[in-house]
Amino acid sequence: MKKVNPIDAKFCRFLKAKNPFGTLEGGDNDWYVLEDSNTIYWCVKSNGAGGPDNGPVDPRLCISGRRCYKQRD
Amino acid sequence: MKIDKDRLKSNLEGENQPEGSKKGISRRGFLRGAGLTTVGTVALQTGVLGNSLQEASLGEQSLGPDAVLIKLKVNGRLRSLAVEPRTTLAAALRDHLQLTGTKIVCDRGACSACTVWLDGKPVNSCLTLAVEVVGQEITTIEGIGTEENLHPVQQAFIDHDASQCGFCTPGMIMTATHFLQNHPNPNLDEVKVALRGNLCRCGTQPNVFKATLAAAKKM
Amino acid sequence: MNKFSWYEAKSVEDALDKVNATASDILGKRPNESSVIFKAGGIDLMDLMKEGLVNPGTIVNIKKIPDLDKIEFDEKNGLRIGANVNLATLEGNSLIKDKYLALHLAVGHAGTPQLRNSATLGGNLAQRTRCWYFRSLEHQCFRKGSGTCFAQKGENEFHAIMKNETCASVHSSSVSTALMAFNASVEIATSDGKKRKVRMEEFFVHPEVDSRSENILNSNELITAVVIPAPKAGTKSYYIKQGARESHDWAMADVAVVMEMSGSNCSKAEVVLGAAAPIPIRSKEANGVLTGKSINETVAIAAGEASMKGATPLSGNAYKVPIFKTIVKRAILKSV
Amino acid sequence: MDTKKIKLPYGIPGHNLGEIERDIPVTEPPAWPINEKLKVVGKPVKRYDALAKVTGKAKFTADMQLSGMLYAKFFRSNTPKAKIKSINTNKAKDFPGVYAVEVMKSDEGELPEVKFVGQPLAAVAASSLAIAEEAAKLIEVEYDYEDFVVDVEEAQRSEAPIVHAVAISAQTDGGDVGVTHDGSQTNGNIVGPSTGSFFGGPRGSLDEGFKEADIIVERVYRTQVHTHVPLETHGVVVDWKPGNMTVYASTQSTAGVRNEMAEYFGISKSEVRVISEFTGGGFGAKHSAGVFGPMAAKLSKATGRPVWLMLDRKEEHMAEGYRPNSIHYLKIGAKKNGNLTAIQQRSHGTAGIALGAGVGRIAQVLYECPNFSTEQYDVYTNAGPGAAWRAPGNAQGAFGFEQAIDEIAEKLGMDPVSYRDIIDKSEIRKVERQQGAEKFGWSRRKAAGSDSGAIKKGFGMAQSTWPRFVTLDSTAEVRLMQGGAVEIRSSVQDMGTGTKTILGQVVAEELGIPVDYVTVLIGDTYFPAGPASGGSVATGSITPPARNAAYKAKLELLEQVAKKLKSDPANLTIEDAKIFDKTDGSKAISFKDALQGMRTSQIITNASRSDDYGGFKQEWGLAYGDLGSVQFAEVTVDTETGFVKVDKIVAAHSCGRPLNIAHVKSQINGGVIQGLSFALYEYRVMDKQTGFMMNANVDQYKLPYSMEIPEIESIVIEDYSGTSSTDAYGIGEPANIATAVAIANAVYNAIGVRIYEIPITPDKVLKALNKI
Repeated sequence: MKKVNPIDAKFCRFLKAKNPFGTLEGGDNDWYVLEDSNTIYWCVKSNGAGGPDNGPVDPRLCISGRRCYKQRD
Repeated sequence: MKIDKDRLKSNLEGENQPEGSKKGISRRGFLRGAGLTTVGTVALQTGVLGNSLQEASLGEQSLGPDAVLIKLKVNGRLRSLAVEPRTTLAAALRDHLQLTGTKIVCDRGACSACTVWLDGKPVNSCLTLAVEVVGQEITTIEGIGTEENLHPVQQAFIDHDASQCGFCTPGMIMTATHFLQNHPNPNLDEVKVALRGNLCRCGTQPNVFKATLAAAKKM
Repeated sequence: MNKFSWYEAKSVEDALDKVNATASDILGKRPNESSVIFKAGGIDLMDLMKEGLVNPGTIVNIKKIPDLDKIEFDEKNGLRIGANVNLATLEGNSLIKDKYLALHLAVGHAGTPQLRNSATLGGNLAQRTRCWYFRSLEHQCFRKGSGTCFAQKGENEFHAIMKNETCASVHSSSVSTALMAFNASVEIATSDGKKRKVRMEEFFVHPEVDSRSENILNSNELITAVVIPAPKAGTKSYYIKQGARESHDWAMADVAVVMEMSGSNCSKAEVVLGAAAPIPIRSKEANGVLTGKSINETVAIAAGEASMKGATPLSGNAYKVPIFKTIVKRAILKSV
Repeated sequence: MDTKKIKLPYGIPGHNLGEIERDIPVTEPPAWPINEKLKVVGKPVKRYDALAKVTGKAKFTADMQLSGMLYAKFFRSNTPKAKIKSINTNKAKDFPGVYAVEVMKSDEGELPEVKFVGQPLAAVAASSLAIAEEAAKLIEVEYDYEDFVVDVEEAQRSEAPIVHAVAISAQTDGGDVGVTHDGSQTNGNIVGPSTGSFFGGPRGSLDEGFKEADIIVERVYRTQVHTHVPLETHGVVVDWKPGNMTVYASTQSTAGVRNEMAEYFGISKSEVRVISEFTGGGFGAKHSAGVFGPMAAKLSKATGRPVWLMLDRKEEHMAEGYRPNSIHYLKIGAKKNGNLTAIQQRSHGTAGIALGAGVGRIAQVLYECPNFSTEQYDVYTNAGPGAAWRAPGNAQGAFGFEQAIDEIAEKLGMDPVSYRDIIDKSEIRKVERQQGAEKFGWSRRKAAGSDSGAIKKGFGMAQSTWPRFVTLDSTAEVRLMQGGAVEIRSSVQDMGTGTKTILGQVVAEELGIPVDYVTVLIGDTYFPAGPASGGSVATGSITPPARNAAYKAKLELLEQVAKKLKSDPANLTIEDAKIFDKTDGSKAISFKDALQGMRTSQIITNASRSDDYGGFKQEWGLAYGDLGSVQFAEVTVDTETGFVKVDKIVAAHSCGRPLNIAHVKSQINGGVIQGLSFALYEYRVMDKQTGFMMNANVDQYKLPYSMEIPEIESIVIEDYSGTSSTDAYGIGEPANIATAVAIANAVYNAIGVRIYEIPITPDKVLKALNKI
């Protein structure tokens, strides 16, 4: 488990996650992902596990350059 | 899975089979509304379709399919409401009479969350139509006891922490209360048999059993 | 549910005059204003309608028809149970408990206490299978009159292990398992004002005979009663239902055993299996093992074995075979 | 921040209770003694909302009825994989009683690709639910059908249809689908491996570990897809007035839903208010705004009316989450003295179109082992997305791991309890084993399969751990008002856990007043943001701020009272709703009178969760220490029919300082019963031919009812760690981890054959006994 700086990871602003320990990541909160395979991810925009571009919602893929990517403020 | 797209399509979309494949179907023309005696058709506007309402009186033979006015005796009070024949008792209680203590969980008679009493007997209000219970006594969780004057079963549920999320609680109480009225001094096994149709997902049943056994002593 | 009209039938004749279809006739069809069907307790019908499988134009309520809710018994004619008698009433009837224990037990294990207050005996017999493919609007299966049986190659753990070549559904009425063991007949009113009486095995229809209907009822017919012969002296019976749960559940396997005994000797046996085939079936093999024998554990085990002769389990339900063998054995031993 | 030193209770009463000195923030109150010495906290105070629940007056989201409200219904896919050629909503729009129809589309207008049966594609808002349902059926879709896969093993084959087949183009790192930004490659539907868990990655050397081992157990364990089935389905009622969207939500996280709705629509959080007074169960699945949240909001905006959008049972089953399944390979080595030398773990599981199927943690942390490695793979299938389910990954992981440990014990000729005494370093579990074994009557246990006759008894046990998680993003406000009202406010919600009541207890204890003086206002984002109810974080996160805010309010009040009584505020105390001077008992005033005499009509204070006492920083929500549990199971196995019945469970648990013993025990009952059901009854039936869930109801999806409920005895052990002003933690997930495997171990003890897959249905038992 490690803390990931969302700016470095360039996660899409609409990527959200719920960790096993109950906290929601993305939006208000920092990211603590990548080495935890119990985390459920979803896209706020498509409200599901498929992105608006129909690709998978995955922190490894929901990054800068993807068609539906939106930068965080 | 490799799919046979044509088969899938026909499985999923094809729906009508040849008519009259069965023997002996009586094709006597059925006149809609035949025998209908429109006693006091009232021109009430509903929020639904704005149709005029047919008022159902006892002994009325034909109703609907549009909304009709019926009177239901709920918790000792006669209530007037406009329902379609397809309106379930659960929907009538919840949506029309704002008696939302009756819960809908499975909507198929398998969880008993919608239990109400019909002439004193527990039934699934989700599988009962409002039009078919005109003239019968309907009792809901709201008619069991009041906040000021709780039924002993309700009090026992509070005392024994017999609800977690609380969504199954009204159905549990309706079932347990009826059971205790007919089995004044039950044992644990009998309580379990009585409650075998009531689903609880929080896993609060052990306390429901305790509460029911405790209430038995106070009824 | 689609919109429908409502008609309160005042008599059997009145009801038969109105109705023009069975639920099976309109199964899977789009809402049709001209279709008229019966409803009694409505437990099964409401389910079918909520799933969108049955969309009638008018429902004829037969529940308030007088005289269909009587239970009568005399030694000559036996037991006559009106079609509108609900299962809770049956369960509470002490005569049935004394003379027809297997029926009492079967009724007591049907549905939930709540459902038994609404469900009628007639409706219980006329209910459709709980096969999950049948109950799914999107699966046009064999029992709906088209396509193939999805259960054959699909998910079939609760399906038939006998007579399952065309359709592997099982009939869901566990009450009928007991009724068949008591050699009950179904009394049916027809539209010409007459009545006909058919034995249970004729009442149920195997999918090979009629893929869409599970019973012989025509659209202009109505069950009015179930008649059971008076039990001969020395008759013993028992019923066991095995569901995935002990709480309310559909039968994974159920069995009713009725034996005429003189002393410890069985002079006549009726072993009926439910949830084994698309319709309840009488096990001639088990009956053969029991008849003329003194009933003990060895004989009971042999009858259990015999009851599964010719079983053709599917990919996911071979486990039902040992369960049937066991509950047949246990029901035999419990009944004596 | 300025700190002060205080002494706090530390350890287990009756075992090793002592004190520990910690630096704590100066603004925080002095330590509470152990529960025995407290008046309200720890006691079985009755649920604040019990009266509303037993009278049917509790208004859940599904019960909301607002003026002019419309009812909405989704139209969902009935095929598991397809592109949508066209979608026609005209007939639905024209249907009498319909007010609006919305189609699921991206901001750019793209239609979604269908990836599972039950995927929402559009929704209808109408004047009644019946009309909305009828109209939704009139929506027509033309699909371009594609091959699909729903089985976790089939999905791993190289020729399997690809679930997420859409190419992700223009990825800056040059990747296409299947290539991740860190360069690792995905293989078809297989994603991973993840080689870490909450506490770091692999350690030591497996080769050396296994070389050292005297015995090795190597097995594959399987767990099923387990749906949540909260009795109240997912859903919302949204009333979107200009500048103000009110969302009534059945949720575990009001603040989370608020944030998502604001983000989705690009509006200020201040414009969104989320209210959840009652939530009819969640169990991990109800954290997000879902598809239904934004959809209901769009329909509300389009019609200018409030919109009710609750799912039905079938939708809930197909689309709103489940515990992913697992195929869990374990190889464990041990020395003759019992010490573990190596643990190798590999798992595959499917959360459908989503991620999150790992099971690694329990094997990694429960016992010390110098050599460990894990590979956890997610497998995409054409099924709805999984969701967190009470101890995500842990219940699945424990099912394999604690059976393997039992097997090692047997190979070593040791009793399972005694063996764990050797390998388990946890002090709390040691006490739980002792007390649990005694209460259970563990000494009755005989050799596996030694019961004669067809009906056999069996006894088993298993252990678990859950971290103490908290979230610092937890704030509570306390108000003291003239007239006597005392309020605690937070957005935290109560989905049946008892959060409302424990907040009242904490405030009452701190203020020295009866619990019925305190009004608890929660489940509303107009109040300060509280934590989500998940991960067992709520209690440990929000009760310290509640106490601290009450403490601050008390100090302000006593300051004012001191002037009146001409006392030093430091000498004032409150007991039994009376404020008095400890040095001069004649100087006294009742709490209510004191409130009446306040300078302003109210005192308002708030506090947020601080880092744990002693300088333990909440790096990512992890407090230090763990929550241990030991459960014992007694089963009866009918070897002729294969049916297993659980007769009794003894569950020994810790949750720091228990705040309400009745609620803790209720939650343990819940965790145990859900675990029992996981072990024996429930599983999702997916049809491989058509991709449908065949048992998306509650009669064929086998949930336990009254007859399946065993006798449950719980032992709750106080375990003080001096980490916060309440030192309390949750019990939700800990209660759910060990049950299934304890039952599996008991089944083995009964029949002498191990069963490596749950649910342990009759067919598995009969197969294990070679009867089929």
